[in-house]
Amino acid sequence: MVSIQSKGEKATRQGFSDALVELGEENPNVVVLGADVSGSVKVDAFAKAYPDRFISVGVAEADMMGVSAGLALVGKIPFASTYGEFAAGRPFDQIRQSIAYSEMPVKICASHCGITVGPDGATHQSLEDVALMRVLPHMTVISPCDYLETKRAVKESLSITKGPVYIRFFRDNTPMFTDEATPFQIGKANTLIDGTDITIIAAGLQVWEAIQAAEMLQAKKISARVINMHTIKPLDREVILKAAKETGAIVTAEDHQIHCGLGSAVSEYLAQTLPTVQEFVAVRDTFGESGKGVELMKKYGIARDDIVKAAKRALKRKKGRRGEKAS
Amino acid sequence: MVSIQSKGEKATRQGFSDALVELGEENPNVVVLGADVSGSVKVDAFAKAYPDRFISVGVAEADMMGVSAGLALVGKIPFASTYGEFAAGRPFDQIRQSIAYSEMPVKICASHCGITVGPDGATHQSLEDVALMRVLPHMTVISPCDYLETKRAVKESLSITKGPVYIRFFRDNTPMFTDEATPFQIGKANTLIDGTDITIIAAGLQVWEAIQAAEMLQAKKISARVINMHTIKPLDREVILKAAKETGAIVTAEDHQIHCGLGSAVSEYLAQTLPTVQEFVAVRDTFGESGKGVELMKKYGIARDDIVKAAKRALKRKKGRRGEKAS
Amino acid sequence: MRGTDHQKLSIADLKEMARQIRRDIIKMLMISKSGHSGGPLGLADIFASLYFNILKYDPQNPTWPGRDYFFLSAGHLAPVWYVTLARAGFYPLSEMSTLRKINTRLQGHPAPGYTHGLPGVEIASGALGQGMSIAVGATIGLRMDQKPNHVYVLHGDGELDEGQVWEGLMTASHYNLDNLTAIVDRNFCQIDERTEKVMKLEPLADKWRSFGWNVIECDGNRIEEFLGAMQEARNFKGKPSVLIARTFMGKGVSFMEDDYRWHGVPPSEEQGKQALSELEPTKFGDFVMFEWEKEVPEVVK
Amino acid sequence: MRGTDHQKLSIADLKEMARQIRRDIIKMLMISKSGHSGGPLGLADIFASLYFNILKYDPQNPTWPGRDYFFLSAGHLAPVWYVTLARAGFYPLSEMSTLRKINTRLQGHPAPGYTHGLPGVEIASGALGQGMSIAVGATIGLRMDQKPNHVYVLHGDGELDEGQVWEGLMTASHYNLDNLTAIVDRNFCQIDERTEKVMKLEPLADKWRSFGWNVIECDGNRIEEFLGAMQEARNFKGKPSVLIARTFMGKGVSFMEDDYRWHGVPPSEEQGKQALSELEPTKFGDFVMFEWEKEVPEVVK
Ligand SMILES: Cc1ncc(C[n+]2csc(CCOP(=O)(O)OP(=O)(O)O)c2C)c(N)n1
Ligand SMILES: Cc1ncc(C[n+]2csc(CCOP(=O)(O)OP(=O)(O)O)c2C)c(N)n1
Ligand SMILES: [Mg+2]
Ligand SMILES: [Mg+2]
Repeated sequence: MVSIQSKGEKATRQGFSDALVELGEENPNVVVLGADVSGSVKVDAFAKAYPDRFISVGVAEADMMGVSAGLALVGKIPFASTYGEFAAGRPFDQIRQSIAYSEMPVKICASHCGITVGPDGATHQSLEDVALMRVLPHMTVISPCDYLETKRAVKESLSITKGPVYIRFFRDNTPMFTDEATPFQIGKANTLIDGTDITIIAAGLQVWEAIQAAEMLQAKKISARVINMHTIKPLDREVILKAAKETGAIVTAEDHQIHCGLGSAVSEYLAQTLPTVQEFVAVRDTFGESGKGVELMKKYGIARDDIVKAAKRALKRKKGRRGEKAS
Repeated sequence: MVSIQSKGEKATRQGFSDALVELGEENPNVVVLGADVSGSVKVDAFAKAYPDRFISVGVAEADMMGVSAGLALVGKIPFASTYGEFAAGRPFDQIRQSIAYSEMPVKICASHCGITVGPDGATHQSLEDVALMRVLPHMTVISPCDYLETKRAVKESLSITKGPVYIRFFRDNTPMFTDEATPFQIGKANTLIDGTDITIIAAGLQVWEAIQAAEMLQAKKISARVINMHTIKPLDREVILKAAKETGAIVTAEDHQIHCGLGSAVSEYLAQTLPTVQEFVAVRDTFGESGKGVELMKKYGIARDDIVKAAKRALKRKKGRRGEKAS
Repeated sequence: MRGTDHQKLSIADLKEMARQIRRDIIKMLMISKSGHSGGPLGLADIFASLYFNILKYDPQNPTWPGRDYFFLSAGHLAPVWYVTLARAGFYPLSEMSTLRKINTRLQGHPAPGYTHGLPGVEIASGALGQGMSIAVGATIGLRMDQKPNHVYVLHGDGELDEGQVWEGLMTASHYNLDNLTAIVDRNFCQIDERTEKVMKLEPLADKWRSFGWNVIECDGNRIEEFLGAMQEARNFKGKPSVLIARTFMGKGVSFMEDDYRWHGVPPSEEQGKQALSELEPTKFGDFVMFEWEKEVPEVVK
Repeated sequence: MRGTDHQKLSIADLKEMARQIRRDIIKMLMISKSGHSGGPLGLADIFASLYFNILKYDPQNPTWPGRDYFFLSAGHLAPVWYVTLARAGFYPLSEMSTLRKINTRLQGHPAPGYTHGLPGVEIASGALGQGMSIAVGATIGLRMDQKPNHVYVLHGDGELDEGQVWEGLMTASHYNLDNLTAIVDRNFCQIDERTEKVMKLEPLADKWRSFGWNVIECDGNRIEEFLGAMQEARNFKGKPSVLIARTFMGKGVSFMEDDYRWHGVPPSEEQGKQALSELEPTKFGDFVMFEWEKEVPEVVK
């Protein structure tokens, strides 16, 4: 197993910020909308560089989505930014009608997602946003794994010229382990580690946890494949089916509710193709609370140890299924 | 197979309406909120009978949810009513924080759900609401199958004194096939038809379609079990596991997007217990359009014929899996 | 080509056109047997004015970059818009009979262009309260490119209960969007009851003024007055303008007038006949003749 | 027992208490190293007035049916509320040092009672804009039962950008809820910049008036004036009242005053020391003494 190294730490939201500044330079139609959290979500750099293309709408996320739709309609490429909870849940119906149904190429940029946002507590811990965005037709949902991948996802999102994109990222500094050589293509998952006993499919910050878990499993002679499912919609079905066939057991890992997220997407698909033993590492249908990101990952069961435990459960269940073949 | 008969037709929303009037009589703390669609969702009967306990909030669904939370806080039992799209999606963040996280016993009553609402078209066809409500902790989600079951669900919802309930119903007149003798308990699914080859798990209007499909399958010597999964959250896991074990193949049927709905809930659960062949009858990740309910059910693939076809696909896949045992 | 120029009608013809639009609405709804009568009938004068005097557009090239942008925020008012678009040449008159039927471009609420969309419809509406924000976004975007296009958005009065409208109003004022004109269909009716009973809106003009708008009150059923108010709005600089246009729900049909119960129902066959008998035929001609209209009365034979 | 009666402080003591609240906020945030300084400091005078003069409550019985209801709509202002609740006896002073730590009842934003909830907190807040609707619902419910309890809701000014607030305002006026008093923390600051730059709110009093409210403008950092305005609000009948209370973000700490950049950050150790040196100790005593406070300066030894 090739070991994957972190080359320092940076926040995924910084990747968003840096991408925006580059895009601003490259494309005069790129505009950015802020709902009074510009420093936190780091669109302040764009606002400073291109003040005429930054639009403050105040604390009014519903309005922001409508304004974005109007901008897209007249040829602008709007990036609407705020915290995850207020990017997906607060303006859901506006996203649905004015953006998704109307196929407006709006980029919905959601920072501070997941329970790992920490001390702000439950009201600010967006654990339902993947569900909300995934259920919408015409929506692309991307959850990049580190600084660079976020940057690339944001830049790559320009290639989607019809219909919206939802990009989910996080507040804290986290390990940087992808580089320019790492493939990145929307809708195409990356297999980071090859493995034969079990597959861990992860998104966002959970990818790094999955890598660590795979190393811990390796120490116990368990060969775990690790897939970075950065695009949650459309799902890379091929890579999932292959993993299910070749390893026969799946663990999914995400900083999201256990229902309707990445794990759910994988189980929906496999039920329709190749029903496979799967364990879910996710927040177990409960609201979060204040605390440090790492403390909460442990308390709410989405840390690397939980992935390891889930893998063991899955392996045990896999052994229990005798002689199954693909249907 | 016992054949299940329809005893005439009535709208599920009428069941809601009739239950409210009875509840108003029985419990002086029951209050009803309307967001300017009172006639359509049939809370006008309650408003007429108990004008002092009917609160019009105008076309302001976010406000309605907050007002409901405040009423619940001072001891009232609020039923907040509007169309599904505006009951779940429009005020999502308000439901999340002021109601679900705050565990307020608000009854969220969503009429005109699903694609079968018909001529109003996509903006009014709530196909994402089960996803939105199911992903919220502390939420109970009920989708009754006919007039009487809706009435009973609404009345029974009073038994939930902590946390909200979401009740989903429909506009059109539909067959009445349950009676007072039919068991109804929140969280406890009803097996309407026993069967050994395959299980159809349905909710809402799809239950009647499932019954018809089972009869069509019966004619082809296929024994289909039919389960009315009126409570989508919490899910009756026992009955699902039993069906998976005994029939080895599942079809789920719902008037909802294919993602994150009832089918998704079933696949999530089975992936974690007994991975089982499953086919989804649901709207296939697209927005709806205007048309008659029955026309749309056909065009969007959620009619009885589609259930029959799905059952055949599932059976074929089941045969393809050799010698599998429960894990 | 600028549609407006070749379509501009005289005041007399605008009135005739408004009546034709009302006839079309009635016939359309008699065929669809589903849809909204009251609001659309009340808006016939405004839509005739908009499409045959005010707006710049090219029906042959609906996305002509020089066009004015018109957003119907209250999507349930679609019938009056659809009828007007047909009369303005955006699509064939005969297609009006497909309202709300499966596969139609005349969706129950306006659909975006890419699927069932109708030429002239810019974006979806139907879930109330979203149009102002969209109009604000379009106006800001056009201004960024120094484009002179004017943006119009039409709201129902009941629709103003939605908080998002007030968010949009604030933003429009914050950016001094004087290229934006809003119209409020002030018919004092919404679904459940009269507006002041469902949710008090008065003093409505004060509300808009306090949100930074230039407010013009006018009679939305008097074409000359409406056109004048529109002119005033377009001339006003430094602030967005709103026309609070007093209209009557169901205007033109005696038994519907000013009655909120006509918000969302189509006329029955009998009611439709009665309505048509009250709305004299015009020189523009109906888009469809019903069987019973062709019958020559017994006595004449 | 009615908490208010035994807790009512003299004006001089209210001022002393406000200063203590400010000291507590600083210390609390120095410990948590996360949370909001600016808004909470600006509100110390208002919270001292509310909990030691105005509100009826019983700290031993937080759900006492006779209590006034207080809703903090802008949940990020929690530190000033938490500190005041401790000072009013709702929970132990020492617990203030648990702000934002795992398993605490002092959640980053107010949590409902059933899990991490603090006595005195009625419902969750944090996602802005939701408190007015809740207050309206509670007021309507209380009125249905002919209960005299008064309902208070506090909003940030930036928070007023949210459309839901205006929906709630309309509803409050529609039902003439004169048992409801709103307070707007008018500090002209929000996260990104000063309010009028982020999203223009002026003429703010006109906005509320046009939405049917009785508007009272006052200085929220002058306790006598605030108490008088509150009295006026409670005496006013037929309409809900709002106090637009001018405050200064960071009030009491020279380097924070009126600076929006202090919206959401805690003071560093150095800044905290400086702040405490500007806020003289009070007779109520601090809830914690830091090590460095116990050190006797060299020279004195
Ligand atoms: C968000 C939302 N809530 C509710 C509805 C249902 N609805 C359609 S029209 C309408 C009344 C609107 O009143 P108004 O704008 O005055 O229109 P009018 O009745 O005058 O035609 C309502 C509540 C909707 N379409 N969207
Ligand atoms: C719905 C929502 N959107 C955004 C935020 C992030 N947020 C927290 S406080 C704040 C600024 C509020 O300004 P104001 O109410 O004036 O509070 P002050 O800065 O004066 O403390 C924002 C945007 C939030 N908490 N909720
Ligand atoms: Mg109206
Ligand atoms: Mg402020």
